[in-house]
Amino acid sequence: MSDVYLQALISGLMIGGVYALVAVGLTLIFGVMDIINFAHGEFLMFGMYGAFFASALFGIDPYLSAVMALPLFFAIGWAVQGVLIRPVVGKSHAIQILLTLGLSLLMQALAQFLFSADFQSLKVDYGSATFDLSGARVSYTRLAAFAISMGMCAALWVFLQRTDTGKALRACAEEHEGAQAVGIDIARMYKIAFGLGIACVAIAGIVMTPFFYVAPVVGPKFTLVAFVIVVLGGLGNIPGAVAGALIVGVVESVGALVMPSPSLKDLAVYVLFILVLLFRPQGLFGGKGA
Amino acid sequence: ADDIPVGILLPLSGSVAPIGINNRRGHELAIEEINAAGGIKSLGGAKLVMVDGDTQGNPNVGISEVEKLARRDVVAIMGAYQSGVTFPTTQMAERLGVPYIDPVAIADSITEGRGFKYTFKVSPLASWYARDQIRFVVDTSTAAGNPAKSVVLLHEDTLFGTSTAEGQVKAAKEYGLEVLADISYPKDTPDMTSIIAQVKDLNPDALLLVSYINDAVLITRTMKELGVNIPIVGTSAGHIDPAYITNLAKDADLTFTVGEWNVDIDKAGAAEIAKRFEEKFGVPMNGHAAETYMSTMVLRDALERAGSTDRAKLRDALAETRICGDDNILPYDCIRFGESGQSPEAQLVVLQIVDGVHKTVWPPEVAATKPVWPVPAWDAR
Amino acid sequence: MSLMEAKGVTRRFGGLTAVNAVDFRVEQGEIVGLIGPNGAGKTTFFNLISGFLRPDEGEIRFDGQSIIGHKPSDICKRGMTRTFQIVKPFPEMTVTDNVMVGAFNHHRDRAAARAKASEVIELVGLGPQAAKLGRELTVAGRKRVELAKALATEPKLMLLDEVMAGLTPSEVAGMIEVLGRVRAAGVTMVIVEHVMQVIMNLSDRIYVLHHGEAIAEGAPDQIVSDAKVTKAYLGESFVAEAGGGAAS
Amino acid sequence: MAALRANWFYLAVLIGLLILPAYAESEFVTAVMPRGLSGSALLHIFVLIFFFAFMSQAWNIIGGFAGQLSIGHAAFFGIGAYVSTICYVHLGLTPWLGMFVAAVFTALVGAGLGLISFHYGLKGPFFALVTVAFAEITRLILLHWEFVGAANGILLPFSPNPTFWEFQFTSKEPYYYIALAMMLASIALVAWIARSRFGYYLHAIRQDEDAAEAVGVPTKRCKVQAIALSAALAGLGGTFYAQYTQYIVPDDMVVGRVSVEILLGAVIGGAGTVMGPIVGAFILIPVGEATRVIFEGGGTGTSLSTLIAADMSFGDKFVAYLDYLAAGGGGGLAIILYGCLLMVVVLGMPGGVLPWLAGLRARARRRAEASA
Amino acid sequence: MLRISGLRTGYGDVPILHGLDLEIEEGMIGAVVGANGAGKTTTMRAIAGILPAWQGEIHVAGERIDGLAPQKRVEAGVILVPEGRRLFPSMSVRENLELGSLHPRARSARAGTLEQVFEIFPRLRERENQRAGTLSGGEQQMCAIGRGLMGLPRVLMLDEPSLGLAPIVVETIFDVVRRIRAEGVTVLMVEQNVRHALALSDRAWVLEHGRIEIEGAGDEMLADERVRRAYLGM
Ligand SMILES: Nc1ncnc2c1ncn2[C@@H]1O[C@H](COP(=O)(O)OP(=O)(O)OP(=O)(O)O)[C@@H](O)[C@H]1O
Ligand SMILES: Nc1ncnc2c1ncn2[C@@H]1O[C@H](COP(=O)(O)OP(=O)(O)OP(=O)(O)O)[C@@H](O)[C@H]1O
Ligand SMILES: [Mg+2]
Ligand SMILES: [Mg+2]
Repeated sequence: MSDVYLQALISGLMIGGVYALVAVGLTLIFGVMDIINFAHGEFLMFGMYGAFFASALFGIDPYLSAVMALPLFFAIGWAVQGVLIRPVVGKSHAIQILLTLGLSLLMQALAQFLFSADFQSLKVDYGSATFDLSGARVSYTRLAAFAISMGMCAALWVFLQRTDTGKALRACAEEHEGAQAVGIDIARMYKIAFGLGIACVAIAGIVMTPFFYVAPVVGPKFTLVAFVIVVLGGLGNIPGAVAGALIVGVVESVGALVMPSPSLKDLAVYVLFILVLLFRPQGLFGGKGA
Repeated sequence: ADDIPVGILLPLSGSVAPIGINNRRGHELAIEEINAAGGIKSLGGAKLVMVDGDTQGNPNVGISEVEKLARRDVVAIMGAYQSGVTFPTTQMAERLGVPYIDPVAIADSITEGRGFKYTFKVSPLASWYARDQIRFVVDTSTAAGNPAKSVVLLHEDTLFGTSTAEGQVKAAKEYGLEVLADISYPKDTPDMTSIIAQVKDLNPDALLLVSYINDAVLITRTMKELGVNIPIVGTSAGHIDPAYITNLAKDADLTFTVGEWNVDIDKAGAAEIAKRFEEKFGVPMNGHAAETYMSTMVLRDALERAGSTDRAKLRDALAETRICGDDNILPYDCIRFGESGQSPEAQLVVLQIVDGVHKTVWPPEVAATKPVWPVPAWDAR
Repeated sequence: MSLMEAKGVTRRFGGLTAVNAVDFRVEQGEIVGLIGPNGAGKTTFFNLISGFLRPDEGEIRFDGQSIIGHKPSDICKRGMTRTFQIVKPFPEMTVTDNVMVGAFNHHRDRAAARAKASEVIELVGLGPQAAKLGRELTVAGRKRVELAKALATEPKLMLLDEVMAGLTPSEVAGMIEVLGRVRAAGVTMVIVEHVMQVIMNLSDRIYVLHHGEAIAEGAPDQIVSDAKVTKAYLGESFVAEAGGGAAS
Repeated sequence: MAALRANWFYLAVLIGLLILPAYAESEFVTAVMPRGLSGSALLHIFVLIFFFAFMSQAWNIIGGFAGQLSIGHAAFFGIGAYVSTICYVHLGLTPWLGMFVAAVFTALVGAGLGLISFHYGLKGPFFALVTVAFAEITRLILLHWEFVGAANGILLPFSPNPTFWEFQFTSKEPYYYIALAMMLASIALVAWIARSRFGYYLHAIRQDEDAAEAVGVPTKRCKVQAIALSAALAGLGGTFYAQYTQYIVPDDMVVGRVSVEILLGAVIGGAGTVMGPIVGAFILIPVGEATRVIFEGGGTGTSLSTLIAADMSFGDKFVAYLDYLAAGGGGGLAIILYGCLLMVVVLGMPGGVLPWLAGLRARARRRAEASA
Repeated sequence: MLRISGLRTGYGDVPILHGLDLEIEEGMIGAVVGANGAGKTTTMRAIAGILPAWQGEIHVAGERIDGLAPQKRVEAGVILVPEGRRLFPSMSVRENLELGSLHPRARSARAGTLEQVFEIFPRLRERENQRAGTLSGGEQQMCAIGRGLMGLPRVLMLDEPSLGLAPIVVETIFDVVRRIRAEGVTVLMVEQNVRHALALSDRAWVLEHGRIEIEGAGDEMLADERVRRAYLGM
């Protein structure tokens, strides 16, 4: 039985790693622009489709797609921000939520129109290869997804802490007029934030394609999980989001074993979420706070 | 003669749209054939035309669409695939007096104990899926010389999953199989590893699944990753979906599933129809499509006999339906309707995927090949 | 009995003791000035007595009863209202509606609240702006709205945190006159202000906070000549030039 | 002046709605309305409009007036439906009374949620996310609770010849008038709130809680009262829905989609205004119906997987793909159109339709003043 | 150094400034005074580019800047220390100051300028790692001015720098303004502390209802009867 728990722990950490990248993208957008992006998961979905078609039509390996996705989805995020999100920055949360929910609906329907509602899987030879880790099976593709996500999170964190652009991004998150007064191009910062956020989530989607299916409806699940993580980790706090993601991954996976029914594993996550919000509104690891 | 509008009520957008769209293909093919063969003769060769209603998988929208279809003078409605949408829409049809044929939705309570006059259910009851699934496991394992003793149930936490699992528990008891665990999982979950690890640990003789396509694919992949060599017995839905095979390629092989029908079934004409289907749509015909196809034929038959598009007369004609033998491509003798509107003879088959093709392996009367049981280990395939 | 009395009130933020064992007392009908360098803890002290922050130590009594742990709205109901240094008008409400929210404190009825609001708006000189939205006002306008909202609650004791900041000297003179009228109507006040013109003109007594501690207390002329206060707060040049200013 | 004209307008609409059922089958309506949208189909659409207007209005109290954004109102709605249905099915209590039991129950649940959240000072997006989690938790509990039918939900007993006390009717008209009455009652209630002290307090809380607290607004108590009232109304709505569709199940009721449908009307029409939710529902539901009428059905039915796997050159595949798109692609066009319209409204009138109109009027007035 | 002619702007479609003219020489201190709502802040925001000008021209050192984006104006050395400070509350004092020097010219001099700012405001050095949002009002004002200096201004605009400051700090601030001028920076400030501001400034303007009503040298204005009555309360 202990093997089962070890397996659950490991697989929880692996999927938690991917959640981390999804959540980091979200916390960046949430933190900088104070926008609740309910369409976040849909960008993940489009990332997955991108990798799927690249592989199915041109035989491009998903890990190569992940590299190409960085500039591509950065540009997409940049454009979407400029056209759709910019007008509601600073408006009421109700409006923002509505806009991004509408966008999410639209992107799902668009994906169905373009790619059909069928579930698709990307097929690679190494898809289900595994190795043994003291009794637990670890798949290479999941490990790769975990490693790539963690690497990107770390890179992003260094970027935000060390570079002027990173600091300017954080400054925008706090005070518009002050940012303008010191000569920060706010519109540009928003585009960068959204572009980076979208690139993160798209890459998270792509590195999952070797072991996860894609369909127009895969997004919302990830959006919700990412919100839980962002709150858990503390708003705008990147290391916090990573830690929160790993916690959620493990709680989900071990929760599936210890709850009366695995279908209640989400219950464990939501209860944890509410408790954190109530008793540590700044998140487990500190952040802008509730 | 005037065209005869027929309402097709299905989820054509949203998360279950792939299945809705596939179900629609059965209706479309049947109507094309009926019209090509001269339409409804007793009505002067009137042609059938499909009027679509998209439920978007939402009961409220479903009701709206029933109203809309009724106002557009459809003689009958066929749908709605999901039990959750079929409940309120059959009720609305009952109030409006529109005959409603349910080709695919299986929940027992659609017909049983409801006393509806206008609802006719071609699909088997949900409980029969479980019954036939368990009978198959017992039969086959016994024939293989090592009778199965235990099963684990793994199903999604929805109406479909839960109600089927209830039947499985009952049937397992009846046929003397021990249920080691009855596990429900959240639909569309991103990771199944810990759940499959648990199944591996329990090590039953068979794993009975109730899943849609995406979860079915993920579960099979995870089983391969974790090296779980337990026979998978699906319950139609995801496991019978052609996409199960396109998504998993070789890894789909040797999966069992209960099904409503299969191309290779020992029924005259079945193969011919399946061929036309595949030519027209580019995908193989599956059980749902066979059911929607046959339901359309049931409607044709009733229209011929009624000789009228009056809904009440059509209802009476439907109640008298008898489509038997080779006229019925479904794996039993006659389609007819009992007091509650349920088709009492409906029966299921069990299929196994062999070299990327679903083969009928049970019951022996209609089987095309013998089942591979037990299944070899993943690394020995 | 004092209208409001604080004893040994202390509040810490992490390692910093923002307010340190302060004893403070206001008598009915007084105007008490509270001054001190930036960061001395004046606003924090207001937050403590108005219920927005809970003291770590100490006792606060208003009208004879302890108010520790009471919510600000409850304290307001009992007759102590405060304004915010960082002004907080309701941005999407007109000035009248802003003030009505305060007036509802003692008037359930809409018409009565409106009447009260108009009266206060006239009093603070916001009449011409009454129909403007909160967000359209300048900083100074917002400060007046702060004052009007507080007055509309019909307080016994009003805590004013820099309501004069950003006014021209002549406007300040106008406001001083307004506060004089308020005092005449029987409202007791504690005022925090860096504009010495106001403090000197209005206060009966002055407390000086420095690093969270009350370093001096007394009548205005005593305070101005207190060496500690000069050093910590006023600066030499102020004393030099204010000698004439305060007299004029 | 403008207000006077608006009142006449609303009165005219009301009279129209009162007499509509009598003319729903008339030749004129049949001729004017597209594709079968007359008679009971038309009444059904109006029932949906009234119902969602009512639900949006319920949401408006906490989400609009008090500015506490709830994206979990489907939970109150679902709980309300379950409570009255259980009273009906297990205790034989008529839904006419059951709906008030439901309202009281949901009010308590709402107050509980409010007490906890507001006690710990949750605001803005954080409160919104808690409501999402609350709705998910509610759904999961209902989904696993055998007594309430778990995933199977509850199928209400169908009576072929229902009596009034069963809250079932064979024709649409009674549902129509009940829904209309509920909507009117909700408008009256909210209009009264808007003019009361409570309404002022809620508006103040929405804009700045500290400032409100400072001038004597008991913010926490007001917010709890607002969410309890809002939840109670949503619970009433749940009963109506259960009786109307005769079937309740967690996966169709307590889901994000429904929570969004509930708040959508208010936000589109103008959150925090009295008529906003009503105007919003009168726009949204018909638009939703219309997009489905315009793009009937799904896509082509051909499978894209086959095309991808086909043995063709990329160019040929691309041409075949264009054909596929031209024939409707994989479906979903109705939702694309609906989503686009939604975004246009949100971007064009970010405060909602009514505030937008008010803004136009104010600008026109200012221009007139300037030129005078 | 700074020349404004015929400036018109406002919020939404409400005009606030109706054709404002103002000119200030290099290395001088200019002061704008006026009643609440006269449009002083609006003027500053228009110069900084936060509010677009509807009409009129703004020239700095002979170059026209009214079409430029705010960040371009910062680069050109036109820097605003806004009313209400507008610091980045959860970032440290140091980070706030660093953010004042984003453009290349200021960036390369960052370390040196930072040292100078700390010298002017020793309090900021003490609080280097404290979150700016928890500073007291006066400390925040110092931080805001410091942040402005970090951008190596040619024209520094101070919107009510003494607002809410203890008299002793007000002294410091005005001392700093003198120092800044001594280094050749042109200063334009809005002050309600009229007496002080006029005494300090080389040139002053009285703004009323979006128009310049009186203009003159600082000490002349102090003596002007109208100014004394309207703004000094005498
Ligand atoms: N929430 C907080 N966290 C940490 N420190 C704080 C907090 N609030 C205030 N402080 C610190 O407490 C001290 C006192 O601040 P306070 O605002 O009371 O000063 P003040 O006397 O009102 O100053 P000013 O005259 O500038 O308004 C300051 O040093 C400030 O930095
Ligand atoms: N964001 C805004 N929207 C609409 N109107 C505004 C806005 N900001 C300021 N105003 C209006 O513009 C006018 C001028 O404001 P401004 O801030 O320039 O005044 P000011 O001279 O700086 O006054 P103060 O001394 O009070 O700071 C005022 O009437 C004010 O109501
Ligand atoms: Mg203060
Ligand atoms: Mg100003």
